[in-house]
Amino acid sequence: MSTLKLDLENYKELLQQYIKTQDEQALYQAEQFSKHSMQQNISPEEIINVHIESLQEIYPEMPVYIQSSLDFLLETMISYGLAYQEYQALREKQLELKSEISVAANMQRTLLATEKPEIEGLEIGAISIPAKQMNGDYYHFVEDDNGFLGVAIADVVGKGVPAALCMSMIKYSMDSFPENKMDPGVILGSLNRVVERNVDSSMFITMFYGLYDVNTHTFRFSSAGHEPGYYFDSKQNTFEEIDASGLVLGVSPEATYEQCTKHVDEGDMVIMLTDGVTECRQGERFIEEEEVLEIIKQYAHLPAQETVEQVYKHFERLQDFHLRDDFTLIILKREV
Amino acid sequence: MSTLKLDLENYKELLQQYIKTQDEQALYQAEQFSKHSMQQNISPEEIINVHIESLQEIYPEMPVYIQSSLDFLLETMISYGLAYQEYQALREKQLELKSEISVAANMQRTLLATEKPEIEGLEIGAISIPAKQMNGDYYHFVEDDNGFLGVAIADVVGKGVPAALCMSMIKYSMDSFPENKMDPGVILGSLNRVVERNVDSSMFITMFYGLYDVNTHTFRFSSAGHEPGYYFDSKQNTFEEIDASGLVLGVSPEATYEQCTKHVDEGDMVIMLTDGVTECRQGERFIEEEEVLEIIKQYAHLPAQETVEQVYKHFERLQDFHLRDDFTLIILKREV
Amino acid sequence: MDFQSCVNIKKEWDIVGARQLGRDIARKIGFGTVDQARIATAISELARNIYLYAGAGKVCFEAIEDMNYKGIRIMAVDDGPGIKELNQVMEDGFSTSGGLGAGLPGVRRLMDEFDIQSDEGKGTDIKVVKWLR
Amino acid sequence: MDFQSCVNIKKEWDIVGARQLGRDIARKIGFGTVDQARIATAISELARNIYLYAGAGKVCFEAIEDMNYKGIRIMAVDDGPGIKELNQVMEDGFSTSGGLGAGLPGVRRLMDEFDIQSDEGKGTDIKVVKWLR
Ligand SMILES: [Mn+2]
Ligand SMILES: [Mn+2]
Ligand SMILES: [Mn+2]
Ligand SMILES: [Mn+2]
Repeated sequence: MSTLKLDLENYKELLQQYIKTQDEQALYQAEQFSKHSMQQNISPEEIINVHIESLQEIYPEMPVYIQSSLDFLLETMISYGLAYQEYQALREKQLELKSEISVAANMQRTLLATEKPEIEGLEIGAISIPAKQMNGDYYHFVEDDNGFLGVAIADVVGKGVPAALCMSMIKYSMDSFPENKMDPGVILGSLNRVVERNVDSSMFITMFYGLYDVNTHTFRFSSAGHEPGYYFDSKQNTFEEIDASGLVLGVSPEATYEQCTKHVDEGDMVIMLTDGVTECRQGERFIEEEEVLEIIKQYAHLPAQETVEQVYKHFERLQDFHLRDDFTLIILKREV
Repeated sequence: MSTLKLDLENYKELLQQYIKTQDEQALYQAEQFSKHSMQQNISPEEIINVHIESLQEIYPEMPVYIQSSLDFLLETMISYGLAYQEYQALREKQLELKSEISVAANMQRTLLATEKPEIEGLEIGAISIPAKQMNGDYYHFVEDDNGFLGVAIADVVGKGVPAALCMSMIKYSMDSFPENKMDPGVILGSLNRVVERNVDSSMFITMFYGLYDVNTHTFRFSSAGHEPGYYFDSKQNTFEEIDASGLVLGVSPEATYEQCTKHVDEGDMVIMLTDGVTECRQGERFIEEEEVLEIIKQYAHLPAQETVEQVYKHFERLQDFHLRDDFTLIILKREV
Repeated sequence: MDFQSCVNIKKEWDIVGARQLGRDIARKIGFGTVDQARIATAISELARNIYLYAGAGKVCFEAIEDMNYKGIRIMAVDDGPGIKELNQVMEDGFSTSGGLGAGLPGVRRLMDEFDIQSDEGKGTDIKVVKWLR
Repeated sequence: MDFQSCVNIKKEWDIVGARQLGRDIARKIGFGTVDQARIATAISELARNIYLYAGAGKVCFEAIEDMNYKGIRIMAVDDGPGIKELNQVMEDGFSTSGGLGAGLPGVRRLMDEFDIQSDEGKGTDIKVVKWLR
């Protein structure tokens, strides 16, 4: 099977071969022919035209009505040809936009980058995958010298570029906070005021903030309307929801944030996530909370980072490789 | 001409009519038929199929080779059909992306908004049109009570989302400067240090900063590698380049900025612009500097705001309504 | 001097008349079947825009001859409301006729040269050319 | 129990063989001309991927019957290098065969159901179904 050229001769030959043999090989070559034509930006109406000309050459006595009917068919293909050309233009534009946004996404990644700390006695797993190129989810680790680990996980209502712009502001604000350990409730309180002042009122941000004390293995946390977290009891092999009451960031400057405490036993895990994890969809069906926990349990025996990665992989496939929302999952696992 | 439905019957009738009359009306209807089909997401191979079935019904004794030839044609259309479906998906995606970026662009517009001051004795015209949805050009007016008007015009190397993200940072920095009048050279010097510290080294920003003293009608200006401005002498009807030496922002923390002064006579104009104005392209040809000035001259008798708008309209049309770069043009015109 | 023939567009039927005349001229100039069909589709689009948005106007045709090339020039003129957002109208995927028409970007694709002038309240003036290859 | 027939894919010629077998089965199930051609194109794509990227593998066919519907299931299996960036490969406009093929998004469009499993170094396993309407 030699390389095909798009020209009348070639089409005519293939057509003639098919009319004679009606075998699959000729049809396979028809397919290859059309793919090559597409590579050369040949519009569908031109294929029809080559078809007509080939028939005229092979069958000069072809009935007149056939000729007319093909002229009519050609006319219907002109609009499709235009759509085809627009398709090619859109494709180029899309690639351009994609590369542009990927530059912006890179800027964002640099801006929002957080280092996963190495902490004696604590395994940390964290994954955050944007549904589109830019991430509207955000997580951040702060570590101090006294064995405290601060973890923020947040979700802007909205996706893509606007959400990312908004997230950058949050990051600017958090960076300006004093480095020394603060209570989760206090941190959310100050952030709330910043967001309320600076961000458009149509944008909301939910955040869960936790402070892990590596000395006493207590986890203090507050939530600004964020998806609840989970505590995994490795002995009972059960999950327990951990949540604290508090308004979404940016709604009211007066909001206060409840602070709760949970002791973490050996081998147990604290799980924080965004609604992109719990609201995965399979086709039209939202998966149930229990399914998410079931899957986490299934991979709980792995190192924390592998756990979050395997869970992501599972839901990525379940959703046909198209995330509907940014997906962020953090696991803190106290080593045995 | 009644509404067309896509079905075999309808196509068959139109086809029959055309074979009989071969008139333009049937062809017009063929076109309408295919547009309606496209609205209903009918793929081109389905049109071929309807064509085949219609022919079979109208001419049951159609030669076998015609049938085979059409089967072959159908095969070549399958790939085009896929492209057509991908086109529809891309189109939807594109619309989605566009609306997303338009939200971000709105955020940016709010963020970067500057008010054009009303100043006794001075007409101000300003226009800034992004090539894509988000603007990588930026201009800003600052007015103080002593009759000083500060004007900044800047261009990020790069377009679209990344450039816009970068511009937001510049805006944050400028807002933090003290309100009282500062020399252009000093302002560019501080901005240069901010950019150098905070912005990725692959991003450059050029800026022209001018300070207009409404009492003495002197214009002091400095430039950070920006496109030179022009002084229009209304008596001589000539232009003169106004430029000052200085490095692009963000390259070296040590950069200093020359400051120049120009007296503005009655009826004369100071013109500031970005390279999106001077590097307009007509087809493959870059237009010459003289052409830009010629066009400005042509509209110079109008109020300053109308001048900048007419100049923009001229180059928009010249470029076939596709800007290659963000276009920003500012005119300060001393009233007579 | 080239001869110029026009078709007034007032009712939908006139679109067919414009196509017919344009196709005849294109055939005489020597355009093949595919190009004839493309030219007819461009005429449809131009005439339809007049019919739908301007109410009335005309489409004119001219056989043209450069030093080396022959071609057809089509002019669509109306004094309707004009087009406000030209750059949007010229963008792919935003055709005014709601997906039903190829829109002006389609006309530009079908032809070789495209020029449009439109002022709000003063109508629209479109000139397109297709060269015989 | 359904009968399953396979075609081994080693050389380009085998793509034609797989198409032939698939088309025959589709025709027997009752698929019309257009769907036969679509199924053949999907088979081409699957077999071609094996031929180009995995070196060897097979394409299998099965006539299936749900309670109310009949259909064809096609399985493409290889133990080649696997696909690293599945979500990219499944995205429009990023077909691996550089515009020459419809890519896996094309196969998904041609069929009704689509499932893929691929692990780096362990090969790729694609199952697709088309139902008779
Ligand atoms: Mn979000
Ligand atoms: Mn979310
Ligand atoms: Mn720029
Ligand atoms: Mn520029």
